[in-house]
Amino acid sequence: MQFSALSLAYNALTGHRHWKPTWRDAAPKDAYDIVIIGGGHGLAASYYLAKEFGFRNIAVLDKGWIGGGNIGRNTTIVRSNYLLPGNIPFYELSMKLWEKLEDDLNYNTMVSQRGVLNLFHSDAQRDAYARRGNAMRLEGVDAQLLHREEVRAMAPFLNFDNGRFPIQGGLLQKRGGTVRHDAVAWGYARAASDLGVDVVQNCEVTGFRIDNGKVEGVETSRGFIRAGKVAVAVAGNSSRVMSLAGMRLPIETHVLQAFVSEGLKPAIPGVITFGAGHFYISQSDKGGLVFGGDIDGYNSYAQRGNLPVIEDVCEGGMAVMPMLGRARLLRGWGGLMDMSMDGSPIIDRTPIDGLYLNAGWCYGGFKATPASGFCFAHLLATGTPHPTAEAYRLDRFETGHLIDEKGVGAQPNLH
Amino acid sequence: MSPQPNRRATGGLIDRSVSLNFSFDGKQYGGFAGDTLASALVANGVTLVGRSFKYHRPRGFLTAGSEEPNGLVELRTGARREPNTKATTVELYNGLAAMSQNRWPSLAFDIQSINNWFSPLLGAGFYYKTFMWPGFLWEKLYEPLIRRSAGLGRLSMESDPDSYEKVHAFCDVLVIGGGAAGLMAALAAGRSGARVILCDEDFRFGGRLLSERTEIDGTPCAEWAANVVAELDGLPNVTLLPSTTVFGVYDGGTYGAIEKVSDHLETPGPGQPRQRLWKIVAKRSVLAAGAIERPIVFGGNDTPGVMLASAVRTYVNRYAANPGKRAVVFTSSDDGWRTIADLAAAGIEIAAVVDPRLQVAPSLGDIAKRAHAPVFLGARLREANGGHALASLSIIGADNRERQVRADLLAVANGSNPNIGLTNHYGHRPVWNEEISAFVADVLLPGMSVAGAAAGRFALADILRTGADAGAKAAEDTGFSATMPPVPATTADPVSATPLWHVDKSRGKAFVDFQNDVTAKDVALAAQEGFRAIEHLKRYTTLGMATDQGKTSSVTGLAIMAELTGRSIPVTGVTIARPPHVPVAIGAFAGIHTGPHFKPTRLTSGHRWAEENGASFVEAGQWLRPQWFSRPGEMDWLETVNREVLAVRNGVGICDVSTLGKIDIQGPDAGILLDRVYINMFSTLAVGRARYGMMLREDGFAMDDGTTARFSETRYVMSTTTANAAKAMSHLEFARQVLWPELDVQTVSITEQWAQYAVAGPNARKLLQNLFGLAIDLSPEAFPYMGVAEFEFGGTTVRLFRLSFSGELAYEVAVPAHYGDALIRRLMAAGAEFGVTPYGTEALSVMRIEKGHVAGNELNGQTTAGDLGFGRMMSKKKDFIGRTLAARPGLVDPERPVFVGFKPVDPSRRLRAGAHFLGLGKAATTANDEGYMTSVAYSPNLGHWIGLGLIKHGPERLGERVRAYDPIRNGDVEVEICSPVFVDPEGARLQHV
Amino acid sequence: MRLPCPFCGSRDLSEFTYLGDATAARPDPDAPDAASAFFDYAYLRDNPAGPHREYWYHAQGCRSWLTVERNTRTHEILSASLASGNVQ
Amino acid sequence: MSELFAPLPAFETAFPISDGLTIEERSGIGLATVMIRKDQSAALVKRVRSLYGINLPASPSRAGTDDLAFIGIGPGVWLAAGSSSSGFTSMLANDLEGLASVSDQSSGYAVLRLSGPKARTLLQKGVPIDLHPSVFRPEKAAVTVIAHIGCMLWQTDEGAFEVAVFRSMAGSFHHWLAASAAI
Ligand SMILES: Cc1cc2nc3c(=O)[nH]c(=O)nc-3n(C[C@H](O)[C@H](O)[C@H](O)COP(=O)(O)OP(=O)(O)OC[C@H]3O[C@@H](n4cnc5c(N)ncnc54)[C@H](O)[C@@H]3O)c2cc1C
Ligand SMILES: NC(=O)c1ccc[n+]([C@@H]2O[C@H](COP(=O)([O-])OP(=O)(O)OC[C@H]3O[C@@H](n4cnc5c(N)ncnc54)[C@H](O)[C@@H]3O)[C@@H](O)[C@H]2O)c1
Ligand SMILES: Cc1cc2nc3c(=O)[nH]c(=O)nc-3n(C[C@H](O)[C@H](O)[C@H](O)COP(=O)(O)O)c2cc1C
Ligand SMILES: [Zn+2]
Repeated sequence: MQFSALSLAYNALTGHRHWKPTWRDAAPKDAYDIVIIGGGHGLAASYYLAKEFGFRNIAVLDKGWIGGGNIGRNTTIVRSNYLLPGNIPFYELSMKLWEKLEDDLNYNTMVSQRGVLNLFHSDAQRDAYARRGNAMRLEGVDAQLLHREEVRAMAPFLNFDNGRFPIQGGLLQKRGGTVRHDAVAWGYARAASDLGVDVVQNCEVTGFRIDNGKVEGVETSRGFIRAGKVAVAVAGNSSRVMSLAGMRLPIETHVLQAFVSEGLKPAIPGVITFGAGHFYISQSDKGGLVFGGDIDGYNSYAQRGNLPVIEDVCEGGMAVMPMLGRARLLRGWGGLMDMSMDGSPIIDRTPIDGLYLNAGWCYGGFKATPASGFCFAHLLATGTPHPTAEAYRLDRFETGHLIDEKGVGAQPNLH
Repeated sequence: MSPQPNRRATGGLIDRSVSLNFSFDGKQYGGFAGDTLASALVANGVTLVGRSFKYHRPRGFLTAGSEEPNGLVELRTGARREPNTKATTVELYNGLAAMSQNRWPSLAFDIQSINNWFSPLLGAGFYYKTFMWPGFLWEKLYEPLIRRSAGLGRLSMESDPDSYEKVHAFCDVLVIGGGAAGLMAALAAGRSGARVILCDEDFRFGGRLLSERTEIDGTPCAEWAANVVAELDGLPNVTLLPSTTVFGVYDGGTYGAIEKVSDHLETPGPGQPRQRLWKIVAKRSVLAAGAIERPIVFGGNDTPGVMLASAVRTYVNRYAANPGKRAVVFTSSDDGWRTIADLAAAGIEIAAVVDPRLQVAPSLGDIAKRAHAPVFLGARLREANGGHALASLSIIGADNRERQVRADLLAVANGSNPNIGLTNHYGHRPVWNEEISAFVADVLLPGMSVAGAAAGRFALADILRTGADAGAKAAEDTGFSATMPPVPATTADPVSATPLWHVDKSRGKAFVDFQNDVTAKDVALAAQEGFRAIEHLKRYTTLGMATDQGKTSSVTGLAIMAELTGRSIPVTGVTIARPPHVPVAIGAFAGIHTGPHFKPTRLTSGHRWAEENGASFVEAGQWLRPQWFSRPGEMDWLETVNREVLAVRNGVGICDVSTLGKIDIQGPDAGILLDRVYINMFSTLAVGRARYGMMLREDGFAMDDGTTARFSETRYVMSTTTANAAKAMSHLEFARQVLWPELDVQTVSITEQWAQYAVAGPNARKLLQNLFGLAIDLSPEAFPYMGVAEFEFGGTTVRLFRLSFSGELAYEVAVPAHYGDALIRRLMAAGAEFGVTPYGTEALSVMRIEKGHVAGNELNGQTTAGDLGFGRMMSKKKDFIGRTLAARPGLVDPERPVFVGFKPVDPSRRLRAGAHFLGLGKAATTANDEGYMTSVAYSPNLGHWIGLGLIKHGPERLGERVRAYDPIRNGDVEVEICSPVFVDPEGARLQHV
Repeated sequence: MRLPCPFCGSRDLSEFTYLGDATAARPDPDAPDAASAFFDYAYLRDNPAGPHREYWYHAQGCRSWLTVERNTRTHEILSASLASGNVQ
Repeated sequence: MSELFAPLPAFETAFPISDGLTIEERSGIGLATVMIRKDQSAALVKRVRSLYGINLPASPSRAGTDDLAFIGIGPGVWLAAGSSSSGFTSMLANDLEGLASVSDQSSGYAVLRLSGPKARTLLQKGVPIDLHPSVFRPEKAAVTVIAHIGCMLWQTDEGAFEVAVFRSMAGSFHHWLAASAAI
């Protein structure tokens, strides 16, 4: 059923009897043209494969329930304020896809372009942001460098006068903002399912059948599934899943925590990041302050966080927003993230014929969901990388064509 | 002050001799010491206390504890306003001011309760289905509307005026919860001599014992509890922490707890924090956090006056506050029947006892008989009526007949959920226990045991015994010999329960999650739309996501989902509880690390002198460094900096460089270690000389640079950049301890030991000569460029380096930091005759840019030695960290931007770092991007701006013009590529005699 | 989390910094396959779900680099020793 | 000696005063890091014992007196502390020549002595290690962190603690002390 105010009203009047399951809870078939592992970016990829490239015989397998991975546990920030040429066009493609996603999916994913503001505190930081802002402009992306008083006008509650690292200004991307995380998963699942994609939950991939260097299908907790091509998009578990195919990846798995406060009346405009501490924040439509900081810093598959990072994040919060003191932290959680060795993702084929990889999203892959899905679909369908995702090669570590936005090198916990 | 109409004259654990005044929504009331805000409101007959999140329904208290979903207030005023505070957890104090929230214009008349009428439109997930058209209206109209009506209380938006403290504690046994089980556990462990910490979130220990009228060992249970607490208080090895909630279990037996230190005061006392965050490391813990009673879902079950039976008993027994005059008890558990006697004893009339079970223990029937309460077995409530206050209830009897009963209070009991959220904190989910129809902990966390109601034990004797057992066991596990305290005698009350989750013939809205307005219908809609996985149910309906985290709703919601989908409860599963167990103020997690104390501040020993001399300071990592020294009459910083630069170039200046990292490297293999961490050779460096070096990361990119001096065969002193001092230190330690442990070399940071000043300018030598006299020969022959020396002077050791960042004749003088202040004063005195000028980091930077030296802006982790012009410095004779990977094609690509200088074609134009380079006439696109400006400065020597930057084929393009593209500051400038050395390219000034 | 430093004893996580995989040794720079060996060493780290050998630095303590065996699923510490191999 | 150069104390502000707690700066003392040379462990232990009569501790603890003490701060690393900074490091360097590398740190740290019955309670608030008398006994030492400030601490005799923090952080450490001293 098409979603609209009208259909909502109609259903309200008819006791909501007519709503259908949002997506078919499919059981796996014996064989597919393409099997995608991972119900995050994988859902988006399946949707674009079906919609843009006409594939129908596709399945998305997830070991759990749809949206249980990082797509359903991130801090919902979308932006394309990147620095390096390998990244900007890709994230900008994603922004453009976000901007029309609701129409596209007929699902309100609450794309909210209320701005992303990165504060700076020193001349060197200002210049680094200028370098970034100019790089964005070169790519046609909106970017503004605000001075202190312009920042104050946007966010008068910031600690301008009594801080350890005084606020000098900020880099603003007005088109940045937030998107309702769960709705993205559900919206893609619904749209893909409507196009015939099998969305298979509770189906864990436990192995690959590889014959003569070519992938034949996947072993799963629900039996073997034959596949023409297998596409892996299992953030956080990439190393484990690819090790089933005998591959080692330039990736470590780390936990990133996020936090939400109790519901509050509107307090924070858009997204604000504190450049001299580890803190960023936005406010959800429901009123919760959604905030976070750095990753916990060591390899972990525990999907939960540790206390020092909570303290660190809250110290950062109080340093810039001292009015947060009496707001209460309601819940914290963690997600397993694929931290790659240069902080940038991988969308590429692998040395194994028919096996494709989408990984290494670090803490920034939610905003990439549409473009990642789109470019992955392009690669799967055409065999060639989409032009905006060309830099995301698996062999770049060996050749030295790194995309290291932060310049910290092969040290994943610092990206 | 009005009397407290619902307060009984006697009984309860309140102190009637201490009257307290408080206000709610501006109206004044009275209460007593020992009250909570909730109990005082109940005593004053206030039943309407809040509005729900979505439909703005009128709400009263459901509970008397931290699981409260309804009774949220904005506590205090002004900057101390604290939204969403559960009135049930606030210890009453004199002068307390609270306001209801999420309503407008008033609590009684709330315009947005109109949402209630639109509720068919506002069911679960409604927003996903609409507001999509037209697109632009989302940010402009729909979203702001949603945002404004969502949210609960308001932040003050002012800085929190109170302070918070963070402390550490260690113990053998941490007991979480001081009810019957926890007290026994603490007693057992405490008597054994183990170090015990007992926390309870209540300001009074005793748990349910404070709210029940049972006897233990022949004394009223509250008195028994007080006696135990008194004994514990007397044990030196036991620490009692009331008003302290354990909120999280972290790895390694670390527990987070939050203590309300002065929340019971109008404002904290002097020097007192508002709250204290405890980080407790415990070898063992006993979770004795009790159980939380469950509501029953039926029509209008959110009407003010509908309360959990245990909460009714708490108000009646503990606070002598009657929440109503005529009550109905709706219970599916034996425990609920206890309420009858308590109500009767408090003089509350009992209109009906409704139990869906067809049969109950005869002893329960006796209770009802004694209280003259009509009993309806096999019956249920279909609807509660009354709007702002409960007026009547309709009962469907076993005979299916519907009756109306008048009542202003409903006590609901539906069995209890063990309070085991903390056992989930490592990610384990609890398991369903059919016998008690509740989830209990499955996998226990390392070191943790569970006792009492938290362990699913609901009979008091079991609770006391499991508590004592757990305490004794914990003490034994930590090496103490414990004797179980005798388990005191109690009466055996029946404790069976057969939960009734949802009255299916309910009329009106039947709430599952009270705060988030999730109804039974929403659960059904979720099921219909495929959101059947328990985590989907939660996210689609927001069930369990409110400030109470589903403590009274999650299990009920999943039970309804189980019914709807024909699955069992264990198959349906349960959502996971995550820390914090109760919401914790963000300020408490930050402690003292706020405002200027966010991070420690490092000050050099010359800081005071710099302050006295008008320095403006700038952050350099954690350090504060003088940025410049303004003089009266100077218009702006540029004028000041120009003066400082010219003073150095024409005379002599002094700059504090103490913050640069200094590492003492000693041992026979010191030179070998340096050879392996630097790209160039150091083992061949002569004693008494220094050399510039660059280090790479193992991935081949540049990491840090600096000069390293050799003081003896076995001693080098390395200097690093201020920013990378710690990184370089751990890098060296890694090289020494992990890569090459066979080397005989020792390293230690001596950054703090030495105060160091750069003395630069044509008069530098004269100045130093003035100061040191005969202590050292500074003639160019005896002390050439890159010479170093250590000598005794004025009672201390002085280190002297002839280094130059500015390109002038320059030295760095170091003395132990105790003497730093004296040194700068002496240097200034010695230079007075030359007009010596102190200069800051800004002038330092101008001069290094004039000389084309790289610094942090160039060493940004993305550049190689080759990019920065040090390609040829990379030794081919030896291995060093980063050598192999620096040879990768991507790192030696001739298309990589390379380091050069830039000057504006029109000398009046300003340059800015961060501009990108584009070929003249080329379109502004990424494809045409050739590099970027890394550093700029106004050169007072040249009279125009100069810049350093990275551009493709830079050194081959000297003289070519390009565009420095800076749209973000409207600063496009045409620039000429030039040598990065702007001043004195021959280096003659260095050798000034 | 608390790590048992062989020198200092049980210490809070906040005193340490992390480097990661401790299974690979720095390759021989003169070997013919040095380029690919170094690529492996620097980029292809072990990332198991379960016991993991890793380097930690006791930065706010005794400044020792430690080799720690830790379960990445449970965060349980299985062993810790000085990376230098020194036994005090 | 110091007619040219006058040393300054690290702390510029008075210490919080409360009953049961005395805080004072130990200024003018000598401090040095002593790091063992490769394979010289036994020889160093012997030399220190024969020259100073001190058993070099192999664990985080302090051996010696206020006049001269060795505090174990790492594997094969000690902080030597003496009553006067004058000539302190060079004496050690000469005495231990060939057996240890010695670096002067007399100015590198600000050292406080906290005594009185509340000293332990105050410090326990800040340190993430167990200071209970049964665990942190007299002469125990530790390198740890208080309020993000690295520190070394040791107990001299029952109840008195000495804490060394980087000199540059004395002001920030003082802020923690003042905020925490209300016990
Ligand atoms: C706390 C937090 C905050 C974040 N904040 C932001 C943010 O603000 N902005 C932003 O852009 N990014 C953010 N991110 C990052 C972002 O969420 C991720 O990068 C992104 O969602 C990754 O997408 P994915 O599809 O690759 O992974 P996921 O959404 O995790 O999908 C992978 C799926 O693979 C499944 N899977 C794994 N193994 C198997 C198997 N063997 N068989 C079958 N299925 C399997 C998993 O169950 C999972 O559902 C954040 C992440 C976290 C944890
Ligand atoms: N018969 C029944 O069905 C039934 C059911 C539940 C409870 N009870 C009665 O309840 C009592 C149970 O005893 P108990 O000791 O197990 O529980 P309790 O409820 O008496 O005590 C638990 C205590 O833990 C505290 N607490 C909870 N979470 C905490 C946390 N995270 N940090 C700090 N403190 C926390 C609470 O404030 C409370 O004081 C008995 O008196 C029993 O008769 C009976
Ligand atoms: C943007 C965002 C907002 C959230 N808001 C809430 C909230 O208001 N209340 C709540 O209980 N949890 C909230 N959560 C957290 C979820 O309950 C949950 O913890 C998170 O999605 C991770 O799942 P898990 O805890 O089940 O592992 C939010 C999560 C996200 C990503
Ligand atoms: Zn250590």
